[in-house]
Amino acid sequence: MMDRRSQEPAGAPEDPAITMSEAVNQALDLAMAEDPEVFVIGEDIEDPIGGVMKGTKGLSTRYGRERVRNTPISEQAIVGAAIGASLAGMRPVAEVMLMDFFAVAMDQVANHAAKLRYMSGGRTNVPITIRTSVGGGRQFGAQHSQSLEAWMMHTPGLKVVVPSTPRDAKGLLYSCIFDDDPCIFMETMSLLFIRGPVPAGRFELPLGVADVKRAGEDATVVTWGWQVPEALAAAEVLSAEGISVEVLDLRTLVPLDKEAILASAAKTGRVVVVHAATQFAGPGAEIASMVSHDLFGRLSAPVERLGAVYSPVPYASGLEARHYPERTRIAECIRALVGHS
Amino acid sequence: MMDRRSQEPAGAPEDPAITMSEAVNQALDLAMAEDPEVFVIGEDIEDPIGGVMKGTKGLSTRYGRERVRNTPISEQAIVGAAIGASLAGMRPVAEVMLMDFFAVAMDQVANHAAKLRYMSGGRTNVPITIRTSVGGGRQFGAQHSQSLEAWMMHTPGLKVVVPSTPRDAKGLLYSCIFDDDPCIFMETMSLLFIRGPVPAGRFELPLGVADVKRAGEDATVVTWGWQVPEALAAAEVLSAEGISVEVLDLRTLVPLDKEAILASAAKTGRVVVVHAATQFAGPGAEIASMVSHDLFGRLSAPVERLGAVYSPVPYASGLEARHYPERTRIAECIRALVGHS
Amino acid sequence: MTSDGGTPPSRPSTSGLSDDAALRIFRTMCTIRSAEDRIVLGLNSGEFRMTYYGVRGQEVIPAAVCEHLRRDDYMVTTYRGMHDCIAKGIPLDELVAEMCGKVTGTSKGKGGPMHLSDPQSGLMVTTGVVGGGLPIAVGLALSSKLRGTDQVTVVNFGDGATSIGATHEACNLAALWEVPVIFVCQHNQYGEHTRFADFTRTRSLADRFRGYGMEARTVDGNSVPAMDEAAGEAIGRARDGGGPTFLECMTYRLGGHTFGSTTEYMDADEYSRAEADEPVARYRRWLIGDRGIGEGVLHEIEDDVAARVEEAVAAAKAAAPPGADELFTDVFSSQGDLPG
Amino acid sequence: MTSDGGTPPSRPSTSGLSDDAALRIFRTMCTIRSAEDRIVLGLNSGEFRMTYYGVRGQEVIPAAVCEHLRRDDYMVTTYRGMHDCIAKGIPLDELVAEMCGKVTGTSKGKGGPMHLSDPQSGLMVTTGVVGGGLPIAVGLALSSKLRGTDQVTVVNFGDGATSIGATHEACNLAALWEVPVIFVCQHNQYGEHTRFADFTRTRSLADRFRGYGMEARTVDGNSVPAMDEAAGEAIGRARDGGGPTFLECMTYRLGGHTFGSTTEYMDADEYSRAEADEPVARYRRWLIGDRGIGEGVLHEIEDDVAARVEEAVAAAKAAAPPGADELFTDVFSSQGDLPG
Ligand SMILES: Cc1ncc(C[n+]2csc(CCOP(=O)(O)OP(=O)(O)O)c2C)c(N)n1
Ligand SMILES: Cc1ncc(C[n+]2csc(CCOP(=O)(O)OP(=O)(O)O)c2C)c(N)n1
Ligand SMILES: [Mg+2]
Ligand SMILES: [Mg+2]
Repeated sequence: MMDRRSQEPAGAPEDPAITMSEAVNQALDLAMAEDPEVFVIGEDIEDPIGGVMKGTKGLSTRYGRERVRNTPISEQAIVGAAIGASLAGMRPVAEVMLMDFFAVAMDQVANHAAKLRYMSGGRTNVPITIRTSVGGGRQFGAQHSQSLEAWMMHTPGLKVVVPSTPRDAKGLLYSCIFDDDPCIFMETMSLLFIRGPVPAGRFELPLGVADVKRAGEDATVVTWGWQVPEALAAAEVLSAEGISVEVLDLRTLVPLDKEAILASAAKTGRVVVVHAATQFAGPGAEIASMVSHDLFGRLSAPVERLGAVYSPVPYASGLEARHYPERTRIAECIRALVGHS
Repeated sequence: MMDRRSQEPAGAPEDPAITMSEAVNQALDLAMAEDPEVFVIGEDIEDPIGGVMKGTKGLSTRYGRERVRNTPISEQAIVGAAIGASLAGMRPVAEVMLMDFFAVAMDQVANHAAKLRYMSGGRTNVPITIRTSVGGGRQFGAQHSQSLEAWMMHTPGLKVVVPSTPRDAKGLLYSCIFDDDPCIFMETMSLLFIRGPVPAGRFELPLGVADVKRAGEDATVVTWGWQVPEALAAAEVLSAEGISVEVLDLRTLVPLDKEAILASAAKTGRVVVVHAATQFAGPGAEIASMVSHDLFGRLSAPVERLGAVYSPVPYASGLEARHYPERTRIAECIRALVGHS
Repeated sequence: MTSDGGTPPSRPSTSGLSDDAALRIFRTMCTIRSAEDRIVLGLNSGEFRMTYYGVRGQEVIPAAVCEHLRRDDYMVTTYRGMHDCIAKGIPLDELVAEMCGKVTGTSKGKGGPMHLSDPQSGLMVTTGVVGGGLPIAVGLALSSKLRGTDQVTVVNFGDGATSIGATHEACNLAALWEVPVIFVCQHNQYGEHTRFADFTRTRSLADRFRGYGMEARTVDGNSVPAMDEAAGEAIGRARDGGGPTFLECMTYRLGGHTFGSTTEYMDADEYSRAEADEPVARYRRWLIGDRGIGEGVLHEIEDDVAARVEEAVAAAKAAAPPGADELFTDVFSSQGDLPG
Repeated sequence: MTSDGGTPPSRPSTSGLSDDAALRIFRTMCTIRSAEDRIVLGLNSGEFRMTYYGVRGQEVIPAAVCEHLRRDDYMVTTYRGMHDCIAKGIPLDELVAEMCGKVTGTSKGKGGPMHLSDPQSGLMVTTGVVGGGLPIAVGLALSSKLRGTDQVTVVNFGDGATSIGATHEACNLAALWEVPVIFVCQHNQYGEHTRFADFTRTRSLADRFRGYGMEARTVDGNSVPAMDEAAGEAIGRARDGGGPTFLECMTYRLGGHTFGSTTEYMDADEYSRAEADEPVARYRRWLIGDRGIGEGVLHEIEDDVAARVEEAVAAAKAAAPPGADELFTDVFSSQGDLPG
């Protein structure tokens, strides 16, 4: 992974500030302009709507309704059609409106997209990208708020990408589209309309490389997506208390940057894994058990996990706020970790 | 959970020896005889076939084709129909032929069965049982061999049960049917036709109580289903080498018997979690991170995990044998654990 | 309403409806309209904050259907289902409170507007997953068949939901098992921002679904007499053991997909024609003109339901949100089973 | 074969088939039959061990279909698909080796008999999930449309697969997008152990699927001239940009669901009638009687394909299984991406 790491262009503060949704749109636009084999399918993605989260805004106008295709409400057909076209060598980008709806398409995702390369002994491959919005924190209720990256991680053959900034979204989505394996690209709704600097023009970030979003010495927060700004906010508060927190944004869960996780954990000796997905049997369990195992006897405190409560996502705003991790609970957890030993 | 533990009847070696498939059949038969609200639906479950794994053999003849209903090949409709009837107060038992096919029904399982109690604030509940066969080790290939308990565990609201003996299968299935929550009951194919003593007549085992299948002092294997006999075989080999291994059969993954896991882990100080599911982001990650956390500084060695390799399940028998954990690799792992510290 | 959104040429001027029934239907429709108007008012003013899927234009369907249902009959609906919930009889107080996330709501505020349910009223599930309710409805109907009761189940869904797998599986199974379920397709011409003709080449959904071996028909879902007749027939058949029916109820979504969302992709002429012929006013005219009901009677109903809606809103606003302890209840029947 | 399993009264005695084409079809059918016979022999003797889904009785369908396909046309099939794989042109050696789990197989032994594929021959996917192949086939066909090629895609599946959601979603999408795909339903009367009439009330699948707005017809799948004509028409239309077709090909499964499984639930009379009229012998009689082909020519073909099958078996038996290093290849394009 070392060579990849060196590929990453440095961020430039003078880059134009755009939203993650616009960054997604730029990556799609670039890829479509560059390669006629790239096309987009999904529900309500054509103009004038251009996707309910606006990710495809303008693209059907620019590239036509052949390459930007509205579909019926049938996620199995959407994912399956993307798979089929990819088997023929194209690079389809499918949109599944919300991650919760992966549940209706899991057979295509897990039994087909993920397995076809292996089942054919490498004769076929599935270079698709499935973009999806991830909810939470917006009172959308139990069926429109789930973060299901753990299902994806546990399915061998799928790459899993979760950007937390507009810049990362653009660079990673571009890489997903041109990656030869199926990529699940999760766009966190509560981050989609926040601005950040994004390089103009062609811009690529390698998959499998975590990013230190804030360097620190006393404890490491391993996180991704929605919880990155929460962790950064917690780190800011704690720095005033004299606690120095490193925030490691994984960005991709598969491939997983074990090296970066272990390096930070070894440095600080204290780790908390934070995510919006349900904590129980969640994505953090893999990371926590890996760190506990590989750094056995070398940690100053047990690895903590902070994920969503074991329950469907509640509607009432007060309950929902307590359902997911957020900055104050992250800060509390780190204070306790640092108090340890 | 203590009261539950005390409910469990002791096993009696003089009980008749029957297969797990027959034990399942007895539990269904008992439940149907006792309660007219219990009925069974699924593909090919009627006589003369009586289910491809024979779990429902004789039942349509005994109870009629109203209560033992063959369905079309439509797993969403099967699970959904079970949910609907359960909302009306019945106790349906649905059969999904193989666990891999949950992928076509995940929306009904995860977005509906698991969430309806919570989403209605407790006004409705979903007392269904979904029986399914779990493959592996039989050259069924990548789409007929998966153990997907991690998806189920990560979905709040589902109970997850995986018996390893005919006796446990009978007692636990009976409890699932009369439980007021949705239960996923996984029948391991490679164990279905092995005989073991099973109490005749009404027999019930509480959910959420792990079982020490072999007591030991030096290391603990935490496991379930298929890997229980593998772990026992490894323990047997190791006992000749002077290593005393405890084999803890979880039996149910939700509810999870944390107490039993932690007690055994605290006693031996060395733990390996073994399962047929993919290791990465698998069910063992939850248990390993929980044990590492709760017994931080009190373990003699890092918690090990032994699960399936990160790949779809290969067909060729030699590869498949290396894909899953088995007795020799379990024994090796424990030897290394005991060598540790 | 025909499939191109226009008013059908002929409208039955006589009807099997009694005056009482006709007025009950009017009351239901007015309650729905009044509730929607009040919610939209509150959303516009910032008094409320929620994702609201409007039902304006679709009031006739559940009002007519529920006239043929008993309290112990079952109903399943979707996110766009407030009209169905009201018609089936969920108490207004509990309904509004749930939409506001209050502990006095049907789900103690834990479900929200997309997950209204109340088994006491027979409203068993509101789902937010397109098509997800149909298999469940087949199971509800199966329970009646197995128990030998004459309860029927009605499941509501949109035209867009006909594209998804669950719908097809449920229809095939219902036809095969001849269970007492009525598939009420509220064909409002759009699935989110996509027009019917842009998501299927099927012209008549009734024709397509007849292919499963069940009764199916297209009906003007904005005409009370037509809906009343079709629903009565289908529900009667189901109750008598005659099996399922697919009803393609032609209507029109008078609004965006959700509150606040654009309608720019909708045909403006068609939209204004539909608005000019909107079903509450249309029915009101019919009651007065064709049925000779005095306007005073209607006024009284309108005032009464508006007052009740206002009471429900006031009660919801006064109610408390669910307490933090509710985070851990209702996941399982026993809290001791939580694994976390 | 009609839907009740009997032979239809009239059978076209003339045909648009050239002698060459007729003999190629015969060769394909004989290869399929010979391969099945050899595998069954080996399974009976213990020489082979695999789950084998027999294709006896269904040979005509792919033999006739593939006569109209080019190598660069795409095909998708199921676990019960050896006949399709052979007809589409997967080399016999690689096919048999894969079924035996050898490194010389199409998938280096990692896929097995349920996951045969060979993009060189255009056989793109064999799936073990009922209905799973149809959406993928729509995507393959879409690629041809987007690229402006005249390739077509054929997807094979059983009568039982018509009950599942993916099938419905794929058909609706294919019709809407007018992609060049042919849905070949191999209607062999059973889904595992359940008869057609026991899993749907639909009588004509062609009628039902026509409801999506595409061409659909029922054809005697055991008659070469009938299948040839129907496949030719559908494939020609797709190639010319005329969109998808649903072909309900009536046939009969001459065996249990898998090798070794019971047939006790099958109607014994119907079964023996079908066996008496089994399609390889039926076609052989037709070639001799109606087409005046000499028996010697047929013998030669039969002997030749039997020898080739024997060679493939011998090669597969002699080949090595995949090495342990194969455990970690082909999961991703680069092994460095493995997270484990
Ligand atoms: C499986 C699934 N896919 C997508 C969505 C997003 N979505 C919500 S409503 C809707 C449109 C549904 O249209 P229709 O069935 O006609 O119902 P209507 O909203 O018109 O009442 C879509 C696509 C969803 N909820 N579920
Ligand atoms: C989604 C799914 N459910 C169940 C099965 C188990 N299964 C394998 S083959 C089969 C019968 C399929 O019948 P049909 O489609 O008629 O094909 P045939 O076997 O007759 O060729 C079933 C139920 C499966 N493979 N996939
Ligand atoms: Mg609609
Ligand atoms: Mg069949």
